[in-house]
Amino acid sequence: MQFSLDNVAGQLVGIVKLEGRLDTHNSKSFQKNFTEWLEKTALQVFDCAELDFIDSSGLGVIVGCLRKALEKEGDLKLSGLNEKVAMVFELTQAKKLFSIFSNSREAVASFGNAPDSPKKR
Amino acid sequence: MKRTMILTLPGEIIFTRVVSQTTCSVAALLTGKSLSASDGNEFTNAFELAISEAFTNSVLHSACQCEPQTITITFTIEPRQLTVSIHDLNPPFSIDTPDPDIENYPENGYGLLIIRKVMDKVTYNRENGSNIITMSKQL
Amino acid sequence: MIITEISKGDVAIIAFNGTLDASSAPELRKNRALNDPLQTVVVDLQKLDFIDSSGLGAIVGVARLKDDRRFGILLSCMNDRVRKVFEITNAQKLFHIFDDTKAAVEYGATRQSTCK
Amino acid sequence: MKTLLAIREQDYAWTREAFPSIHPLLLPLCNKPFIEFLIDFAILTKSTAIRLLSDGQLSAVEAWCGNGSRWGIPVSYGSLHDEDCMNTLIDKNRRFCEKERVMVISGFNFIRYDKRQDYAGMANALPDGDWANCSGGAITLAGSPQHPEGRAPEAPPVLSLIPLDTMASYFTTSMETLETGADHYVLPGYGGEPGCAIGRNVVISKSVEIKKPVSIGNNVQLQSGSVIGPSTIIGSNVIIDRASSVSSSIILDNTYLGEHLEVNGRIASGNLLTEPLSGVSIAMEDPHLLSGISQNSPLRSLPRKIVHALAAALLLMLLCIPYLLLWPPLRLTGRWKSKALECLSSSGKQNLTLNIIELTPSGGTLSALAGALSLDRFAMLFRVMAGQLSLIGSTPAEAASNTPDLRAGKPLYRPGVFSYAEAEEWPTSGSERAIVERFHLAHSTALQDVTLTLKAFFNRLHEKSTS
Repeated sequence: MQFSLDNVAGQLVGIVKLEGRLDTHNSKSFQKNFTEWLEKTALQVFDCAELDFIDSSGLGVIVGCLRKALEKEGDLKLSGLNEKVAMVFELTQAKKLFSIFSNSREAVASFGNAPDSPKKR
Repeated sequence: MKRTMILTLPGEIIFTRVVSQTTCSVAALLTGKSLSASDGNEFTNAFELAISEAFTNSVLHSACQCEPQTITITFTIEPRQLTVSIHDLNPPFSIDTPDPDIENYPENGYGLLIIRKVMDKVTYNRENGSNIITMSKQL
Repeated sequence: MIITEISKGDVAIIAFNGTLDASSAPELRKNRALNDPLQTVVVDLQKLDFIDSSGLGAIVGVARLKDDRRFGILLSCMNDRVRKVFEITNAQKLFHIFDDTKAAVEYGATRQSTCK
Repeated sequence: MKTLLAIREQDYAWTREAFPSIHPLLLPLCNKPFIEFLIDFAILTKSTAIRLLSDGQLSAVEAWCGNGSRWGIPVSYGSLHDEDCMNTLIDKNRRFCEKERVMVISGFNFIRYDKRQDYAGMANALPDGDWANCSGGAITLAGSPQHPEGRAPEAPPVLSLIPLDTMASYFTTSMETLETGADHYVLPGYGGEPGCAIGRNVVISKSVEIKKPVSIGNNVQLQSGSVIGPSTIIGSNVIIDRASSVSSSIILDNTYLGEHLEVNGRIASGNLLTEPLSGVSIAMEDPHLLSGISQNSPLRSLPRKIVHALAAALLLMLLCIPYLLLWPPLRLTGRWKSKALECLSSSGKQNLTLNIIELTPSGGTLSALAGALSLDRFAMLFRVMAGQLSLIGSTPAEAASNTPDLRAGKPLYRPGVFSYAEAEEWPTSGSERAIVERFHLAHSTALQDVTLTLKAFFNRLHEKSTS
């Protein structure tokens, strides 16, 4: 899981690159890292291009990260979901909570234009 | 109610037919159909075939062909299920044999495959020097 | 089990009658037509009412010795019980099976002319 | 006219891995097995007999179709080889064909026809050759037409073949059958209004919404707030849990769909959810996944083991007196036999040996009373206290049994002294039991478990004392 920062129209955006699996074993440690990264900026993008598998606890963690980002008046956007991961989001209707982009560049750029309306819970 | 019946006989190939037709009649007790072995009843046919295989294996694999050893067959008759077990004093063997590779015309190895396919459950265990293969099928 | 010779010629016909299991399987070895590698034989199974793995093994064994394995032995008039044993063991992939003996003989004859 | 169905194994090989537990020829299209559509079509052409030819194993199909008495047409079975051409096929079934006109339906294809049109006249009038064909096979006529003077109907009846060669073609064909099915084909199920066929023993909770066209099988439970349809096919032994929505999808037999889930354009079979066009599939076994992400009320996390252990202790105290009174006489007279059984544990790591007590049923009032009070499970209650078993859960699965979905470590398996199926008066045989157990495992809280245990206890009491 690498973390990097980017600057879009004067706003700092955090980009987290997820790799391999996010499941019961590593979801707790991921959550801890995320709270640190959130200190730097409340605007986050999860680049899931390399994420091959996610189970429900992984999904629960990502929804938790969104909630934390929203509490800090920020947002969490996702990009590059493969078909299997997308199916899990669709099945559990979690897809409705996130704005999802095909690649991380678009997701980061989207923070540049008009401020997003707050996501419906 | 549960009834048991025990058949003890010498392990000789000429008894194969005796054993399979007896089993067929016992199976017919459950189905209540006519005793004739050739009626299309799938339940009795399955037992007639499975017991013929198991008995033949027991006879052919006996340690010494010198004088035939006795084979004991126990029938456990329940309203909806028949269980048949065969005890013999042969050396141990495994029932998870691979299916015969049909392409090169194998002459044997079909027996256990047939038993596994026509019976619901087949188990093998070894108790004080004797093999016990148990097969059961539900009506 | 009784083996009866119905007819000789390019394609011989023999019939099995009764049960084919471990006790009757050795009789197949005694039949001249079955064991002649060059003779095509149609086996009429109409009156065979029981077969187990030893019987099946004997038939497969005889077919194996034929010069032309896939067409040396043709089977006809199998009843459902016998067919199920062939099906369970996939042995039906090894034989051409007909529901009419005459059709099997004609098929055997055409095979003879083409493959001689 | 006679019909030969010649379907080779490699024609339907893809279904073996996509739907491992169903014989390809019995794969349901809408709510009817594939083979029945072919039988119906043969009857439409006034065939007097059908023979199904295969190069593989037909035992499952033979068990389903039998001798065809259900449709009033004799059905028989035969074998065929890869290299058999049309003439050889007919030669091999000469006695069956009896010099009559023969229709050979070859390949694993769906026949698109309309039961209201006349196919018999056409079948007899057409010359030999293909009546219809597609990449996967054909409907071929052989043997000179019987009454050449029989007029073919002016407008030839609609007839086409769709190859069922991929998951996508299976999905689109099923959907089309559902939408046009009612008038084109003979479909089972009570169709109160068009586009809505419902089977037997279907429980629909009050706030369920059903949008036509929909087809629902037998033994189905639609829990409150679920939305079914449009264009949805649900098989038999299926539970759709609360607030889940299913649209333009197929839910095959023996499937449990959890809460708050959205299934759109998918095929769900057992634990697998598949996207038909791409073939991508995910396992739906994860309990949280099944209960949706927005549903994590604190009550659920009450330590289940403690509640189960307390309830087990209570039951032990209640039953110890009858146990001490009844056990010795039964044991001495040999009517109390115990048999060791190797079962999978919920963690799946090391197996669990339980000794299952067998009371001889004809053992008179004493053993009937012992059975009624579930004394045969008395000893197992100690296992609950030790945390090895839960008080109520799944029926312990034999370690030797190779039932795939109970493999070690599967979250939806928790062996119990009593089983949820016993609490529910639900059929306690194989797949039906698994469905209701999976439903409760993913669903019931520790406190609900206690009430379900009492229900199971009294069901056994009632069942044992009346039988």
